[in-house]
Amino acid sequence: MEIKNKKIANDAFFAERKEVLKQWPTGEGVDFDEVVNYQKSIPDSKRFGKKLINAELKGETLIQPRAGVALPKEHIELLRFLETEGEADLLPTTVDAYTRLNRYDEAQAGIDKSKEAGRSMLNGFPIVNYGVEICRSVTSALDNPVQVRHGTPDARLLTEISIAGGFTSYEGGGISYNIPYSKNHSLEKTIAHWQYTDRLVGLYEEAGVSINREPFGPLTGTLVAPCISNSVAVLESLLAAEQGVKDLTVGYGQCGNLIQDVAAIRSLKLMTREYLDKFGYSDVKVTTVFHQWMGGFPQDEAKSFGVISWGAAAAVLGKATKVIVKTPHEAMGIPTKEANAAGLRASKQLTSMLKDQSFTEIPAVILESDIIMNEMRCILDKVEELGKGDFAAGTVAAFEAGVIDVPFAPSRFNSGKVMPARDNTGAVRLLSVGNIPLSEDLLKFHREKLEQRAAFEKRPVSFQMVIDDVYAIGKGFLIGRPK
Amino acid sequence: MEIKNKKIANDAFFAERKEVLKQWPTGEGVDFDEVVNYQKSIPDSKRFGKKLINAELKGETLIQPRAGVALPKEHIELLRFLETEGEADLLPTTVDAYTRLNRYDEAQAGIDKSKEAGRSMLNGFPIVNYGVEICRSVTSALDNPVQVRHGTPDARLLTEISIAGGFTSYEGGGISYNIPYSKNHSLEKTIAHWQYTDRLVGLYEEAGVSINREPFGPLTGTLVAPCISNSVAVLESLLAAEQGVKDLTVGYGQCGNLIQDVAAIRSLKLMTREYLDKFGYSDVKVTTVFHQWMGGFPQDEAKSFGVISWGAAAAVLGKATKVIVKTPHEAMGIPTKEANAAGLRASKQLTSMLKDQSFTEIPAVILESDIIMNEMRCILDKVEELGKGDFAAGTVAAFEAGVIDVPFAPSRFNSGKVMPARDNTGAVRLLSVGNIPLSEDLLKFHREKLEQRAAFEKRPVSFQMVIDDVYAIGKGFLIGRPK
Amino acid sequence: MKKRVIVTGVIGADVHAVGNKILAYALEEAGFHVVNLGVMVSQEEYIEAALETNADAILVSSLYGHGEIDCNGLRDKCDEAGLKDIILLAGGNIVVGKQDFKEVEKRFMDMGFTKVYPPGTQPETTIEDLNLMFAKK
Amino acid sequence: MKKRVIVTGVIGADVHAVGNKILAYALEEAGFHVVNLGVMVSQEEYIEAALETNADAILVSSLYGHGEIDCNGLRDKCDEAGLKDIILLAGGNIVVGKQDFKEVEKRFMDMGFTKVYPPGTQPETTIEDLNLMFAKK
Ligand code: B12
Ligand code: B12
Repeated sequence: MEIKNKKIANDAFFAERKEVLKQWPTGEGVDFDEVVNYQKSIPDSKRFGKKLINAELKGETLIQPRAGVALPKEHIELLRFLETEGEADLLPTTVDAYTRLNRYDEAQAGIDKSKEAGRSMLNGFPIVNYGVEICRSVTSALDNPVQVRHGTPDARLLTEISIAGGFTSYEGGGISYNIPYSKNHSLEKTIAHWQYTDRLVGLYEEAGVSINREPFGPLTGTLVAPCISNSVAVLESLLAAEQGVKDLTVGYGQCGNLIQDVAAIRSLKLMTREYLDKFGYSDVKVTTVFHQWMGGFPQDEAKSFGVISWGAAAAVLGKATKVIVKTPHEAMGIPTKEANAAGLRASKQLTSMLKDQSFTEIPAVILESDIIMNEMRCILDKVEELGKGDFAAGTVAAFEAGVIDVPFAPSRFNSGKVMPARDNTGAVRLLSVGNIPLSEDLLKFHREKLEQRAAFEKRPVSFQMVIDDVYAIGKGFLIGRPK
Repeated sequence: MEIKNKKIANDAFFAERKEVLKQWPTGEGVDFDEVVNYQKSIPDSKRFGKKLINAELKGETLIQPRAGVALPKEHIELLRFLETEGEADLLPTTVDAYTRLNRYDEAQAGIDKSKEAGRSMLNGFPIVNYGVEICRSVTSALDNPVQVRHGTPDARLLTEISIAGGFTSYEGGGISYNIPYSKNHSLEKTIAHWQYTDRLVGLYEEAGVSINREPFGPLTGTLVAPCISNSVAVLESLLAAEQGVKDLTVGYGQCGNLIQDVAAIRSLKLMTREYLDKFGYSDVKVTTVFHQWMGGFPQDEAKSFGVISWGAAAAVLGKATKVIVKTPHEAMGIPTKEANAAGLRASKQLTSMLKDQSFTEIPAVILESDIIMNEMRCILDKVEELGKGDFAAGTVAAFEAGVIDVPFAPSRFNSGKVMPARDNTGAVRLLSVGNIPLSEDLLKFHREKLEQRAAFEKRPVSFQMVIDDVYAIGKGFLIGRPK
Repeated sequence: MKKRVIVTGVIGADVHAVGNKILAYALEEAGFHVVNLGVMVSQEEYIEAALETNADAILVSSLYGHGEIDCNGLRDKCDEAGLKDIILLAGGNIVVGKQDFKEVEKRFMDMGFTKVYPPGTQPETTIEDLNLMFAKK
Repeated sequence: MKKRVIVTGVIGADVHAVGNKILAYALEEAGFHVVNLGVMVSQEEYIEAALETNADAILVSSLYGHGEIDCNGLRDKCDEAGLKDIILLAGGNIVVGKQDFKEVEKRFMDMGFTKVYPPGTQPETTIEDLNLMFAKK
């Protein structure tokens, strides 16, 4: 299959759509024109994109949890709890792992077992199995906008039912919901699937209904250097924009060094804007999302509050439009609603307390952000070159060549040569660059930064640093120093 | 009484000492030479000053709680819990409110009632009533250095028994334990009392036993502009150094704007060093303490974790030598040991996670710190002038004239004309300067900063801002914006 | 209409001055005549001030944890002094530690307080309640 | 001495790859021969690999919460395949949510696992335990 970054033609799209809607009986419940009317009836206060853009204009940072359980009543209760007791500004509906893999039969079994047991036996809300009406009963029961969050390589039917079900924002992308979430899906396939999702959003956009789209920024969540995840975000933005998406939220997962984190959000925003403008998508709105630390958490709840709070602080100081909030149960398992609300309230305290402070224009941040932008240009130029000007073909080729390479990713289409490690201030640098085409200057920069740490720690730069860094936050540190 | 910043002569000191040790029967238990031997037997690992200086050299920030209950056994258990479960680096012994007012009879009644009830009926540990041996049983039962924390205007006997009891650090000062803690004590009196404390520490120092001394930085803990509390810290340092104190930890209570907070610690350290050197005390060691937000806390525990974590973060980024930790019960009442340990662990996560990041030399911090130092010079020059070169007499005159004026202080010797309010980034500025002798430039700076906020909030600069700011953190904000 | 007179202060050996100052200011703004005794106020001082100014209410603050001891007997002393039905309110952090407020309330009501307020009570609440109480009188 | 052979992998539809990679590396460093199947491993794949490599132990990771469902029956399949007494360990976040580990342990021991590990288990613990188990054999 030859993938191209070209808007899907209507004929092809509607032919595919017919098949997609047949994948599970609930697909029948989707009627485009009816959905347009329904979506238009949703008040602005409950539209994701509207709330984001308002926050962006006011320089505020909104908070959003992750949450999803098997049964609609419990799911509504959970989300109500998070907006009342957790003071969440934006709501999620996290989808279960079976739905993510299109195993709707197993999801059905999970629903049935959950009904029997009277409690959730799934790790999320199975949107496809429930279909349009039940989703609408969820989205309409809440005061705040609701987004679908998942991790689904082939999310076409899920997108159809989600938008029809009254969700006004949708997470994911052909790269970001493949490489960290899958072992065997080829990138050609998942990019094509997500072109479908984006085209569908584009069609709604053309019909006057704007759905917010969010590429998944953190990827594997573990020591992903900003240039890697930011490059993926720009690529997914270009792919989405080509299909007609007009409202994008690009994301980044906290690394822990404040200067680098603020610089990452700053460069992410600037570069996404720049590339969208350069390739003719200047009417696309761009907002940002900052994910609180996505790697291994401390076991202890009080320590987790420390990590959560620091994430909220970095998000605000970096002027992210929203922050995705972790919970004090993170290291243990899916949180109770109380733990979830507690993480939210700790975060809310900081997003409101610090909203009038900004670190985006301090010299150290500008310097770091220039470095990230240079790195991104090295990568994105190469992607463009490999794709002969086409960013979809370029992406596939880039992963094949290791030009883009996500640390710790499970996908066999990821080259896996890159090894990140923290420098002496905790910023994430590249210990092995693999085939990421950084300039000589940048390579030297990374090497020097790691040598500084090695000198301080009196040990050579080595893979042991990577190991130590993976454990560090869980053990209470940022940098994994030798004992 | 004419107070002078002159080392107390031995004759006068020992005559006074005789009286002091008679104030309560336990005073008899203090034998200077025996104490010197006892203190010398305390290993370095349990000496407060040693641990501080090591941390300072390594650029690390230590954590310390507040804690004290009525009965020795419970008190030891509490402190053991805080060092094991709370991972405290430094320990406190907070003294009860009766002892602070030298009401030893009432403290005794409190001890008796507590024994009966089997739980603490006092809000601290009554050191004087217990005397030397029981104190030693406390300090020797712990792995970490222990400090006495109180708020006692006349702490002479308390100091005697504390040092004899094996404590290696002692908080307070003639200004900082008067103005925020008392209504009717004159400054002449309390400065004289604290000259006694400092002279005693000086005598131990001369005998080869170094006791760490810590002026109480935060004063009323509520919107105290850095120039005010920093000036008091420098004055108390000069007074202490003159009496022979050689190990000082100067403090500051978090205001909430990161740039200002880091600048406050930076300028506090630089100016204390500068003044000590200038007046001939260059052999005095200086370390710093940062107090997590000392004003009204949110009722909610999760939100309190947010405030606590932000305080820990600011302390580390400002490279304070230690941070005094609040608890998630702060707004409710004296914390359980579990809540206390939780506040410590959240703080520990951040003091260790962020220890390799520093904000002390970023341009915005240097700028703000230069402003604070200029303000301090205006105040300290005037104090010197009023005292005709004597900083003790100058201090008394300065408070009388309102040259030093602590917002919200209960003392009738405080002029109470100064009104602080936050600017548009949350930094604490002066809305009414009262008689604080700031230069024209600085006055203009404060005015402009507040006008910026007024313009943003579309309301005039007014006392309502002060009120709104006092409530703000409790309500989840830093700046008290109009609804 | 004559302004209602309110005596305020922080009882016992308690020096927490911030809430006292803010509360007094808010009450003034709300149209009351406030006689603020500041911090470290004894039971006798409240009563003297209330008698002198013919006060309509006494607002006792206690923050530092010894409130229960400090407030004990105040109603009796008021009665003895002839301040028969004077409105007597307590607020702040009136007990040691985090306790169930229902029980705390009961103990203070038993001591003769008209109404008792939990930590974090906003001036608006206090003002509203006072206006209601005065309306009833 | 011949290196002990250990099969590792993340079971079911679980894609959490980080711990798997790190654990495999640590076991190699500790002197074991590691056959790492990566993520999304089926029960059959573990058994095949163990048979092929004549393995001494199978280390099953599960992070995403469905571990209990995914692990059920593995011991029986091992038995059927002739891996009679093979050491079978489970670790990660093997159940949904924060649960009492004692009970979780019991459920997994009942399923036939040799030993079960709570969240946050360090490689050192795993390595120590494996050495002990091998010493006993
Ligand atoms: C990073 C991460 C992700 C990344 C994973 C990227 C990748 N492909 O690897 C992303 C973001 C993609 C992700 C996705 C999901 N995640 Co996730 N994730 C985490 C997180 C934060 C860290 C995991 C990690 O890397 N830890 C570091 C490594 C070194 O430790 P480890 O994996 O625990 O392994 C060590 C030990 O446990 C032990 N060990 C492991 N296995 C074994 C086996 C044996 C026999 C022994 C002895 C020891 C042992 O040794 C290892 C090395 O030291 C955890 C929470 C946490 N722990 O803080 C959640 C967590 C595991 N994820 C969770 C969930 C629910 C999901 C999702 C289903 C939903 C979602 N949130 O989107 C999807 C899963 C999709 C799928 N099909 O699997 C839950 C699981 C809930 C539960 N069990 O109750 C957790 C606990 C978070 C939470 N509290 O909700 N996740
Ligand atoms: C600032 C502060 C201090 C400052 C006070 C400076 C000063 N002179 O004012 C300093 C640092 C000096 C200090 C000292 C001490 N403090 Co202090 N302090 C606080 C803190 C953080 C904020 C208090 C405050 O200003 N709040 C803001 C104002 C606006 O609110 P407020 O005072 O609560 O008052 C409002 C309402 O409560 C209400 N209200 C008040 N009174 C009344 C009365 C009525 C009738 C009504 C209707 C309403 C009402 O209206 C007010 C205005 O809105 C509180 C904890 C907290 N709340 O977060 C602890 C706290 C009050 N302190 C405490 C303690 C123990 C002490 C010390 C004994 C020991 C110590 N930690 O050093 C000493 C006390 C010495 C003494 N003799 O009094 C404890 C009390 C414990 C308890 N009750 O169980 C607290 C709760 C902290 C804690 N959790 O341990 N403290």
